[in-house]
Amino acid sequence: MAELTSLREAVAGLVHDGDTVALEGFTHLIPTLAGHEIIRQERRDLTLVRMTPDLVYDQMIGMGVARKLVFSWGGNPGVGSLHRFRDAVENGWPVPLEVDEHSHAGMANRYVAGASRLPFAVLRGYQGSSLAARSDTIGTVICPFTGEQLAAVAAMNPDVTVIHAQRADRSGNVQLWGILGVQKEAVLAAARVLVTVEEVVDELDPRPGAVVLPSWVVTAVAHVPGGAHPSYAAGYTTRDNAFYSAWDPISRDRETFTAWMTEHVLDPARVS
Amino acid sequence: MAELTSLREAVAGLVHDGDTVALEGFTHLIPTLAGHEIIRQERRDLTLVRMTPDLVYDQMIGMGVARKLVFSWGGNPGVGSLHRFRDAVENGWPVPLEVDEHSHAGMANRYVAGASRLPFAVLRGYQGSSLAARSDTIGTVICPFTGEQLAAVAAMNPDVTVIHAQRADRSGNVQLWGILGVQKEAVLAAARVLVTVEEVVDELDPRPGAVVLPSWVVTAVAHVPGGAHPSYAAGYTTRDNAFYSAWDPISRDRETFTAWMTEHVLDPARVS
Amino acid sequence: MSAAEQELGWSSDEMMAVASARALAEATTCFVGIGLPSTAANLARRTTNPGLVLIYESGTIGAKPQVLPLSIGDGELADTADAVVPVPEIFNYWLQAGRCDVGFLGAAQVDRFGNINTTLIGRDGRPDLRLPGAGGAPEIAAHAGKVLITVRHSTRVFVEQLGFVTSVGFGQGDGDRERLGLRGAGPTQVLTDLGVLEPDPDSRELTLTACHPGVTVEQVREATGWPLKVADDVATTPAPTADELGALRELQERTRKAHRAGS
Amino acid sequence: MSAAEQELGWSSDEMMAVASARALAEATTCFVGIGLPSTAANLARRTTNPGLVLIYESGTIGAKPQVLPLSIGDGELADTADAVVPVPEIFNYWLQAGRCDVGFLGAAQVDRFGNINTTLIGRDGRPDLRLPGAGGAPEIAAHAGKVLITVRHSTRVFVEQLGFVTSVGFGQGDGDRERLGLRGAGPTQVLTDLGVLEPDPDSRELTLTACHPGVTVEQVREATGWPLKVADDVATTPAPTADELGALRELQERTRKAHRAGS
Repeated sequence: MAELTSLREAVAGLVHDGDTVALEGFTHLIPTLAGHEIIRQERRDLTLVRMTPDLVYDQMIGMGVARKLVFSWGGNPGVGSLHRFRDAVENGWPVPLEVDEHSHAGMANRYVAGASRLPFAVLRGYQGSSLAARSDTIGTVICPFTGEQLAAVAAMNPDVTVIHAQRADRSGNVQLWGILGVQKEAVLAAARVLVTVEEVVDELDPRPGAVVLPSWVVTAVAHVPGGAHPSYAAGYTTRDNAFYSAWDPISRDRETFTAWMTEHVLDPARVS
Repeated sequence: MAELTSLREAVAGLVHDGDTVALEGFTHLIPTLAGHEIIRQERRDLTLVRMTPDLVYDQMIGMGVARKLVFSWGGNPGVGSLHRFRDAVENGWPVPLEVDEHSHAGMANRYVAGASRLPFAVLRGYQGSSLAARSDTIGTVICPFTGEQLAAVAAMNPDVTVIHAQRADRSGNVQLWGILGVQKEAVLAAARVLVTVEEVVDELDPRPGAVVLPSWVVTAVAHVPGGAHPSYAAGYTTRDNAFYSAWDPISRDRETFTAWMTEHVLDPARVS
Repeated sequence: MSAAEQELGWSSDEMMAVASARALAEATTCFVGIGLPSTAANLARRTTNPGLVLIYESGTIGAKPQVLPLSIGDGELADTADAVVPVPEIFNYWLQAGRCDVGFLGAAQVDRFGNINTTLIGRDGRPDLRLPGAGGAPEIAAHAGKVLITVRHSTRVFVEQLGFVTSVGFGQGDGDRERLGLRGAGPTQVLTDLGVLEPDPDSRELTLTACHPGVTVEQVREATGWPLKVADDVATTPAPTADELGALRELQERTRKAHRAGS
Repeated sequence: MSAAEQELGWSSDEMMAVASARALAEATTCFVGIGLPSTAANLARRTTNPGLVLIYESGTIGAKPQVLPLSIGDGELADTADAVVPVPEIFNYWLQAGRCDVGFLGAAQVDRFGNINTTLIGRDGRPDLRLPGAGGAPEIAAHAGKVLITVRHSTRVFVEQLGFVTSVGFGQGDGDRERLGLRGAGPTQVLTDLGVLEPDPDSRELTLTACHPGVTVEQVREATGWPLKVADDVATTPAPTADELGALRELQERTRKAHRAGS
C-alpha cells in the first residue's frame, strides 16, 4: 500500500545513485517538482528514461544527475532545442551523456512489455531507419505462424517511475485523467513508484476519462500542488506556454542556466 | 463512417456464409439479438469466435449456423454446461463443430495482435497445458534479447465483429461503459463491424469508464433496445439471471430446444 | 443437512468455505474464479481479511460485492471496483505481471500433483465429455503467487490420471514448474469438503494434512482416486466459529434474495 | 513580408500552408505532427475538409482545436477529441493498424527520395549537431496511407546525402518500401514555401511538379542541394483565395491571442 509522505522523504527513500528512473508525462502531467527534488538531493549517474524529455530533463541533465538518457523525442515543444541536453551530448558538459534512442512506438512498446513482465515487445517499426543499428535494445523476431520478420524492442523496467497525477485518496489510490500518455505502463513496469498529486481527497469520485492506480501498485504519494509546472494538470492548472519560451534563452548559456537553477531550484527556501 | 440501419439490413449486408464472425461481450453487453438475426437469416458454415461463448452461441450452434468455434470458455455462467455446444461437439448435432480452444489470456492477446495488425502476440502462457498441442494457432517464440522461450498466439482478425453498446450518436460514434471485455480489440481487429445499441442520442456526453469508438471504425449501427438480453447493458438493463437458469432445461433436449427457438426466435412476428 | 451435519450445526460445504476463507488471511490480492472460490474470497473479506483485494477476470480490480456474483461479469463487480480495465490488460498487466498473490481455482478433475482438467473427460465407448474449458485458469495457475484449489472431494474429481491437463500444478513432480518456467509457487493447498491436501515439500505430491471435524482419514482415502499420501500427524481443522458461519449464511441469504429480485 | 509578398498580398509561408491544406482535401484521417503540419491540418478543417479527423500522437482522436496547439499534448486537444487513448494504443491500434490515411510530417533534412533526418547532422571538425530525434515519425512514415511533408525550401534542408535516416521515404528508390515491408505509399508530396515536389512514378526520385506563383524553377533548383529533377510541364500553384487566407490569418491570430492569455 502506498505511503503518503513528503516529496523530500519520498525521493530520499526511493531514488538512489545509479538508478534507472523514469519521470513520465506526455506534455501533460510532467512531474517537474519531483525532478527538482532529485536535483536538490544531488543524485548522480542516473539513467533517465522518458519518451519526451523536455524542460525538467534539460534541467536534470544540466545539473549533472544523469549519465544516460533513454528517449524518443528530446526537444522544447513548440520552441526548439533542449540546450542543456545538446551541450551534454555534443560537448559532455557537465558530464558526458550516453543515449539510447528510439521512436515513440518503440518506447511505448518497451513500457508495455515492462508492465506485462515480458522480456520484449513486437511491433512494425524501424524498418530502414538508422535508429535500429545504434541501439542494442532494438532487434528483430520472426512470426512463428507467417515467417514474417518484425521489430522487437527490449522491455523497459525502471527501478523507479515518477508521475504527477490530479488526485489521490488517503489510502494512496491515485486518479489521473486527460492525456494519459504512457504513465500507467511506466508505473506498472517499475520496481518502485512515486506519485505527486495536486490534491489529496477523501473519496475519488468517478471522472470521465480517468484511470485509477490502486494504492497497492504505488510505493509513495506526495502532495505537491503545481508539481507539473510549466506543464499542467487538467482541471487544476494550465500550461505555462510563456515559460517554455523563456526557457530557451535561460538554457542556452551555461552560466545563465546555473544561476537560474541556483536561484529557483537549489535555493533552500524553495525546498519542499 | 458508420451507417445507421436496421438489424436485418445490417446482418444481410455484413454477415455472409462461411465468414469468421465474432459476437463479443464478456458477460456484459452480449449482442444476443444480433445472433438471433443471424439465425433467422440462416447463415451457414460460420466460424464463430468468442472468449466466452454462452447462451447466444449455444443457440446459434444448435440452429446449425456454425462449423467451427474459436473460444476459451464455453459454459452457462453460474449454471453449468452449454448443452447444444456439447451435443454438437460430442455427437455432431445438428452439424459437426470443430473447435480451436485457447485460454482467456491467449484469446485476448489474439485480438490484441489483430487490432494492432500484427501477425502474432507474445505471452507467458500454455506452459505444460495440453491446449498447446491441440491448436495450430499456439506456438512459441524466442526473445531476441534474453533467449527466453515464450508462447506465441496467431492474430485473430474476424471478417465481422458484432458488439452491443449502450449508445451511439447520429453520426454513428459508439459509446460503451462498465465491463468492457475485449470489445475494442475485437472491433479494431475486424474487417467489418456491426454495433447494436440501446439508444441513439444527439450527443455522447462523457461518462466515467466509457470508451468511444469513432464512427469511421464502425460499418453499421442498429438501434436494438434490450439487444443483450439475458445479458445486460449497464445503465439500461439488468442481467436476467432467471433466464440463464431456465435455459438449462430448455437446451438439454433437442426437441425442446428447437420448439423454443421456433417460437421465440424464428417467429416472424419477432423479426426486427 | 446430514445427521452428522445437524449434530455439528454446520454443513461440510460451509466447513469448506470457511477453511478456504481462512487460507486467504495473509493475502493482499486474490484473482478469483467464479463459484466456490468466489464464495471463499468474499467470505474472507467479511472474516479473516477485510482488506483483501478481489480481482475478477472481467477486469474488475478491488471489487466489493455485497452479494455473491453469479458471473464474473455481474454489474455489481464493476460498480464496486476500484478500477475496471479491459480484459487484455487484466491478463497482461496484472495477472501475468505477478500482481496477484493468490489465484483461487475450482476444478472438474485434480491429479496427485495438483494439475487440473476443466476441458474434457474421456469415456469408454462414448465421445469425450465436453467441459467448459480453460478460461483464465492456465495463466492463473502459472502466474499467481500461489494457487488455492477448492472442490468437493470425490473419486470422480481426484483421479489417478488426467486425460487432459488444462492447468498445471506441479506437473509430474518436483522441479517441473521451474522447468516449465512457471513463476508462481503453484497449488499450496487444496481445500475440500473433507479436509486439506498440501504438496509434499520434496515430491510435491498432494498429501492429506488436515481433516475437517468428524471426518476420518479413511473417508478421505476412499474419496480419492489414487492411494492418498497422508501426513504423519494429520491435524483437525478448527470448526467454523459462530462469526464465520453467521457471515457465510448472511452472505448466501443476501445473495439468494438479490438474485431472485434481479430476475 | 518581402516586396514580392507585399505585391502578391500573401507570404510564401501562407502559400505553403494553403497548398498543404488543399493536399488534405480527400483524407478521412490525418496523423498530425506539431508545427507546420498542424497548421495545415487545422486549416484544412476550416477550408478544404471540414470533416477531417485529426489524430495527434498524444492519443487524441478527432481533436477539434479552436487554436493551434503549441504541443501535441495541449489540453484543448483532449477537451475537443472524440476519444483520448493511451500512447501505446495510438501507435499500436491506430497508426500501426493502418487507420491513418495521411501522415503529415515536418523535417530537418530531406533527401531526393523523401527520406527524413530529424536526429543528428554531422559537422566538419565539430561534434554532430544534435536534433530532437524521431518521435512518432518513423512509424508515421511507415504506416500512414500516404505521407505529406511540409518544410521551408533551402539547401540546408534538401540535401544530397543524409548522414542519418530517421524516417524512410523511398529508401534508395523504387521497390525499397516493398523490400522493407513498409505498408503505406510513402511521401506522395513535399509541400514547401516555393513549390511542390512529387516522386517520379518510376524512379521515386522527388521531382518538381509545381511552383508557387512568382517562383521560378531556377529559384527552386538553387534552394535544393542536389540537381533537382523537373517535370516536363511544371504547374503553377493556384494562389491562395481570399477565403483560404482569411481562414489562415484568423486561425493564427486567435492562436496568438489564446497563447498570450494562456501564459
